[in-house]
Amino acid sequence: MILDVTAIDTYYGETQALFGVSLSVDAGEVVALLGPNGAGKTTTLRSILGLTRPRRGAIRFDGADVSRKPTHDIARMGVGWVPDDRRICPTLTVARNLSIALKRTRFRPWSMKEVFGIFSPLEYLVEREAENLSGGEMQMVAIARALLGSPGLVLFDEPSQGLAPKIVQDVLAIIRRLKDEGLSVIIVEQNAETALSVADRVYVLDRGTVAWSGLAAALRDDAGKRRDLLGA
Amino acid sequence: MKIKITRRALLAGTAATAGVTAFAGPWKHNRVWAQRTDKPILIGLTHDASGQFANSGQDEQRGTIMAIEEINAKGGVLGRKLSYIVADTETTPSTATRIAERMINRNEVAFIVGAIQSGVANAIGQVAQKYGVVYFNTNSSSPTEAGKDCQRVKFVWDGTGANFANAAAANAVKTFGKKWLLLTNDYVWGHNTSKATRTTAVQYGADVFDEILVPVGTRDFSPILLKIQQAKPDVVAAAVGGDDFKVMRQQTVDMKLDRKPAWLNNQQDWPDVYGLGIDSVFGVFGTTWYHKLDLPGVEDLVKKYQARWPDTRIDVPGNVFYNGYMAMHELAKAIERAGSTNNLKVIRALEGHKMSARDRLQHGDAYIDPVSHHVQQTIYMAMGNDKPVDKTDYFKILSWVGADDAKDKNEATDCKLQPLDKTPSYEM
Amino acid sequence: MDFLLYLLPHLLNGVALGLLFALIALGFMLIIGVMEVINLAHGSLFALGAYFALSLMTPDGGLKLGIAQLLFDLPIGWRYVIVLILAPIGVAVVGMGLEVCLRRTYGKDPLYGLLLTFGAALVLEELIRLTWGPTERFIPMPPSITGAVFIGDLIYSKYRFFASGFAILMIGLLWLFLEKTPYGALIKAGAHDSEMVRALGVNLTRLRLFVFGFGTALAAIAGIVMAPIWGVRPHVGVDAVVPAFVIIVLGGVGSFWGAVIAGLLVGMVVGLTGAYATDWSLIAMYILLILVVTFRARGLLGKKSVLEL
Amino acid sequence: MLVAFAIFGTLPFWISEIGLYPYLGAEVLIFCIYALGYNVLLGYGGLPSFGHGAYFGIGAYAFGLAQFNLSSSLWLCLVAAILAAAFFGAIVSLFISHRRGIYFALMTIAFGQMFFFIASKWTSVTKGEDGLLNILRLPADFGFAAYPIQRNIPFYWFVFGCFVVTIIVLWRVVNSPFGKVVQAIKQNEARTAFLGYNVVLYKAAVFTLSCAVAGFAGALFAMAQGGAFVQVMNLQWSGVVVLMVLIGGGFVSFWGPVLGVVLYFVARDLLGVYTDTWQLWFGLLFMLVVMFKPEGLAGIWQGIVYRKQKPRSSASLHLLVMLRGR
Amino acid sequence: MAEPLLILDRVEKAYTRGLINKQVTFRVRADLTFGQSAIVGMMGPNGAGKTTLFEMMTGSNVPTAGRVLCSGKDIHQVKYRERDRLAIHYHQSYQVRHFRRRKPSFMLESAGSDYPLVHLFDEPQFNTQDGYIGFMLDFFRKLRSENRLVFICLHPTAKYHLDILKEVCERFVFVAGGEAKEAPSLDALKEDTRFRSYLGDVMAVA
Amino acid sequence: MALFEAQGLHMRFGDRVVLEDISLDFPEGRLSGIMGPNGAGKTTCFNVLTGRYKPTRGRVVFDGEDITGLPPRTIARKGVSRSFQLMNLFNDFTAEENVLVALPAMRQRGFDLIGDAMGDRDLRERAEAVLERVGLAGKGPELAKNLSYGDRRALEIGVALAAEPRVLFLDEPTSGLGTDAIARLGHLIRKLKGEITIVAIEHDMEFLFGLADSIAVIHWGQVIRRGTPAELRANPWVQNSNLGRLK
Repeated sequence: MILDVTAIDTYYGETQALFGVSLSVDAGEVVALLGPNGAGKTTTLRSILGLTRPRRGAIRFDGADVSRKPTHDIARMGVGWVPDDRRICPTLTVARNLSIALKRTRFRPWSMKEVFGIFSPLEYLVEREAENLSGGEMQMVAIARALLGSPGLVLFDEPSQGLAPKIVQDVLAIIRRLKDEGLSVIIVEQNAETALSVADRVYVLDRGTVAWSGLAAALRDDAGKRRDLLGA
Repeated sequence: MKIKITRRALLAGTAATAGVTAFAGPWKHNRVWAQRTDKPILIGLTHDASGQFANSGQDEQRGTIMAIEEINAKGGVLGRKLSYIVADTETTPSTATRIAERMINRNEVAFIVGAIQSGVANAIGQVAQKYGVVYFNTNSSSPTEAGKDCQRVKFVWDGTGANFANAAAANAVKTFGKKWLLLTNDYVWGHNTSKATRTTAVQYGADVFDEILVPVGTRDFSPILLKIQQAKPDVVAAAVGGDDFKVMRQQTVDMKLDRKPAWLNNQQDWPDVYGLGIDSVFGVFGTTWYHKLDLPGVEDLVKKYQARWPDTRIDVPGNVFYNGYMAMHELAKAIERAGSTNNLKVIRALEGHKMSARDRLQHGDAYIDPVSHHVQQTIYMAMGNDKPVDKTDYFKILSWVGADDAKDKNEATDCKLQPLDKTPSYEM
Repeated sequence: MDFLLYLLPHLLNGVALGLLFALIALGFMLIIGVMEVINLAHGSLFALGAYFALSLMTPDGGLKLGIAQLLFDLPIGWRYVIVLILAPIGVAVVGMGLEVCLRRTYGKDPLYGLLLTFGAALVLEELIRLTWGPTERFIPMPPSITGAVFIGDLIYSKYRFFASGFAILMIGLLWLFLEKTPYGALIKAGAHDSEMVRALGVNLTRLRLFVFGFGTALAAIAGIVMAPIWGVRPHVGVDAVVPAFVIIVLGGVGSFWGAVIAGLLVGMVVGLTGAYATDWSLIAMYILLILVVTFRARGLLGKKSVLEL
Repeated sequence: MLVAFAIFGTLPFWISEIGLYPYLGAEVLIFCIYALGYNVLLGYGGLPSFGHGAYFGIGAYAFGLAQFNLSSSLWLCLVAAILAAAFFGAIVSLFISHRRGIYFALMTIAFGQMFFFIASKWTSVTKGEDGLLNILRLPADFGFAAYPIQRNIPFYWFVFGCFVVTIIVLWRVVNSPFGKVVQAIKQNEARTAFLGYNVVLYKAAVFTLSCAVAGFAGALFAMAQGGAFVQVMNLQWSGVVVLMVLIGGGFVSFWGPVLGVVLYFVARDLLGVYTDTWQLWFGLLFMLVVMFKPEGLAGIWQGIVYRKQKPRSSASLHLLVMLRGR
Repeated sequence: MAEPLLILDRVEKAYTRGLINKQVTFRVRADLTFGQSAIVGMMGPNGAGKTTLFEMMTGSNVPTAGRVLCSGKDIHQVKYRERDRLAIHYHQSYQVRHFRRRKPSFMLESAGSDYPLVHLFDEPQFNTQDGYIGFMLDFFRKLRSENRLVFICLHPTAKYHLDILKEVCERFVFVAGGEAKEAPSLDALKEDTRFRSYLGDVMAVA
Repeated sequence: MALFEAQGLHMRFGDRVVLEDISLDFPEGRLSGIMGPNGAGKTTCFNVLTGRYKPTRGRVVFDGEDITGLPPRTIARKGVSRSFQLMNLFNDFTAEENVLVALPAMRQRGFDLIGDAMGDRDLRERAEAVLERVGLAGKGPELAKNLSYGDRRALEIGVALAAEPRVLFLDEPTSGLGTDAIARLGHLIRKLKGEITIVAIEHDMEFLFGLADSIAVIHWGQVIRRGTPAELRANPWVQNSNLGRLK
């Protein structure tokens, strides 16, 4: 297992957001986190990154206990993050936004060129200030930025949000490619269909707890169960 | 023999013993000593060691200490040695009050010497008056010191702003012109000094067309200097003190305004100017003493100073040192004249006392005015030296004015000394 | 017309002062931006810069090391250039030390940062007093930048032209640094969103340390350049930190050009009160502060920030 | 509490024995009054004022001026000093009461500096640098008898009386409904407003109150010193009271400021013997306190006491909390 | 008032780079008229200019050429603060862009409307798991029934997105290749090869 | 007529429209719910209703009286009380003091500088009664910050209740609570329902649909749907979602 999350309780201030969430991701595995608005999906990702440190429970990444490590160390160990609100620095150009993300880890490195190969529009946008990008373009920058950090595990928070269907397919293709190269992915989605088309396993969260977990195929194949857990 | 009981040594003992048993306090011993004639006479030195006037405070302290050491070397006073304690007044009157209270009540000093800033001098003077302790204000030159804030126990040794104004103004109207501008530091000394200057200057026909008030602590004088440059006065009579004056001078020289108009700077304290280079002295100003006065004994004093204080940044004694030094010597002499350390006797020995020019190392005789307790003395007019004989020769002495000509006439009306019989008496 | 001619040097004066104020304020702002700390010790570090420069410029400054003698033997112009580099570095080290102390206050009420830096300001001032003495000092300047120039009938200080030019240069360099270098990108990104920057693997602790050092180095540079204008004394710091705050509030936190414009504005106000209401000139800054905070707490160009409590 | 009264109540009998002097005791008590009043603002109200020296100074000047121009009754002059400080405090509070945290702090600095500059400038009234001199320690006239308090020991007793009165008044105030509301505002201003309290008015009131106490202390200080000097109004002196209150532990204890003041003065007088740098050490101590123990000396003491009492039931804990007032 | 609700009168926006040798780096054109209330689905690849079009409709982004008339009023001549009384743009907060304002507000005319006539929903989130989709669709219909013009900009990345579009939208606009073109129905759009390539694999599901 | 009413509320922060034409009414004695996704403007709406923000346009009417733009304290004194989403207790006070400060009788004595705040037996009894009402009997002497999370939530409501309101606004009362605690809270609110008028913002639909008499859905700063829980559930999309599966 590249990532092991064991029974974490996470709080915002004194408000508890996660109640004993456990999940695991294997190398070369894509795991989807699904659930309604406010179920704790984003909080789970923030806990893994150490941005909102769980008060109880343990998180192991790549063989090491990271639950007490500072965020930048976790990132440097190879956890990449594509936040749901993109969080591109608006006053910097695309190129500068990407350049601050460039780093090496023990995992496969990505070059600017490679990334531009995937998101061809970016190449023409490099000199543009990020605040002048469209939503979809920003999302591309956010994903590119995560890749440039040479991650071994990428946390995608709503990657399809705001992207054209074709680009969503591209993103899914990247996820598959990461998987083929032995890297791992956690994908958080409101759009269950998109997530299920690429995930190996699924955790459904509800009100801060894991309501269901199992193989993605099981959900794909069982419409009734899908409806039960995820709505139409 | 040099007895040097500093505050440090004295209190170190105090603190150490206090922890062990019920310590009787140093003053209890003093009482015992009081009956014995070999008990040292304790002088409290209240010189500023920090704050705006620390530099000058330390300089006058050197003067006082050197005098004490000289007196002790000659066998002391009335056969008793002098010893002293020092405390930092922080150039803050409220601290000075506390220190005066402590020196008098706890250390039981016989006399207190030292002050630069008028607030500190007043604060100490008040406490001293309360207990009747003779206090020498060595270097505070606010005209109020010997005017409305005079005290029976307090003696003022420096020339005041009014003295310097009297000495300079008449001459300046004749030499430089009638269009005058006053530059006044916005506090008591500045106000009073400017007032005196204005009175004298107008008396001699000057037209004072403007007065600029400069807040204490002003850093940037350029707006003022630009204004002066635009107004083109003949004379700028500046009553700006301490650090403010230093900044102003620096900036005036930098803007090349130091030659024209003519600057009449009330007083120039040696520690404020020394080390800045001869070029930085500008304008005409007053002083009570200069180390290159062509008088017997002056050179001697310079040598003694250099031997005693080889490490200080100020290589030669100046007026501030001089005031401290002279005052201490006069205190010793007064005790001798009184034949006792009894304060009232010492005061009487001081009041009206005449000091010869020779003793004072000045050109004219001086006396302690019995009305205001102010030492009326020779005032020198000086300016920057264009032909210095060595690197300490900053001033060119232009002329001097005798004690009676420089005297501030207002002192007699402003000063109301407390009656002697209302002043507590003591003897140490 | 005459009036305008009289006004001109005062305006020039205001501009020179304003540019230097802006320089002080920009360092102050960098620190607020990245650390959300109001650094009340900024002024003391400003003073420290001047004192370091004093020690390096002249043996009077109290530096007794043999190596320093090498420096004192250099021609004064070169010495000045070296001092402009070395002294800010020295102050930056002190600033970084302060940042290490400040770490314990991050995430708490910003008041703690304020109190701590207030204490630090007192301590630094006291240290300066002990090391260099309480009195006014002067830093010798290369003769080429001292003296006066004549503009027609009017005299103006050459040094002020130098100071303005230098301030413009520094502001320009700072802008280039922030806009064109990777460190600048990190600082801007860190100020905008520290969380994301951490998630990219940037050691925020180190970034903060660097920014604090950098901000205080700017204060030190301003202190050195300001020294011949304001003089050097231990408590000169208060006079630097108040305009910095006024400027930040006026210009808005995080607005580079806002700070520059506000700096010029404040410089102008101070220059003109200095000329036309001299006895009130020192209070002017405080009145300005009261007015600004009373009527425009959000600043002219500012965004919401830690300042709005 | 009893300890404090015991120590201060017997001070003149032993202070000389430990190498100090009664005058110092009086200054300590005066600053205790000042600091206790200040702590109602900072510790209870959570409002940091860095310009409180101004009101201390105003009190001192007002006492002197009242003595010279109004009346020779000690009580009237004291009342005048308190009213003057409260009046200016109230005016300032109009400007700053709707501010919090950093803006509040900076506004107090600005106003404090303004008062300081005005006091140094307005020499016809304040006598500027020379100081307002010859302020008398007027006899304390109780109607049936008048006691002279010119000498230091009687004066100490008088100040001690003032100290006791101040303690009683402030103790009542912090435990009164008003005190509770002020503490509530410190903890949660928005919530207090939503409970129907006029937060701005309460903040203004507590600011004014603490200014009045500062003015009272200032008046006593003027008596002690025999004069009013402008320096007590400057930023550094205003900062010193913040230092004393915080080091003493004003945030957690009513008595904290007293500890801070005693530490400050005694350290100043005793350590000042060994080192000129004692202000530096005090500043460093302050920084350490802010960093590691914002609760100050009182906090450390409470920490020790509470650790011992852990097994006790919550009810008796509550009793203890009530006894300590917090 | 019989004025059409919204007219994009040969509106064009072009961004250029270079001072002397100007190169167009981005261009979007539209010439469309919406006479009465409707729910319009809007689609198009990323960066094609949908958001720019929305910005021009709400008046924040000034077109290089052409006019936007909202109920007969040129929206760029309306006071800044009142423009959202004509057209309102609902977006994710990170999409806000700021544009320079050339004229002071008092020189402009007032909107003359109280509630926005044109509602532009930029990528609203539709999560099947909570029930908000239903409320949102109801809301669109309510707006339409109150004579408003509703735009929904949506990337159909899943089948249910297409279901939503089919269910509520009457008209469709596809922005691609620098141009906004209208189609009467989804099926008609599907004739367009560019639309098919935009949809990618979702086509298969649809 | 409804006890509390909002008519055409508009709110802008700078150029941003935060609330758009919000009209709501809360009938006396009922529990009205407000729901909506994150960032939809629910809390802003609450803040306008309770006086923290002044609306750019529109009116807030309480018991026939226009209270628009009045400061929170004035509105609170008229009998409008609220709890907060992020816990807003007086942490260094005991539970009892928390409630005590909220009592209107205490408010009237607010400028009493000499009385003993804790000395009034009548007030303390009243405070104890409030604590008992929210299930915190006996926990009065406990410092608020030492209470368990659930107890703190209850105390939060207790403080709001102590003000003896006619309308009680609850901002996400269940946030951060586990299932058991939510059940207990539901029990408490059900007890209060009918006694006073309650308006609750809630994220937890199950909780809200089980309690509310009517619900308004807020999104994009507007009321996009209103109705009884049953009406809201009628929509097929809703039926297919989690909501549809609730009992």
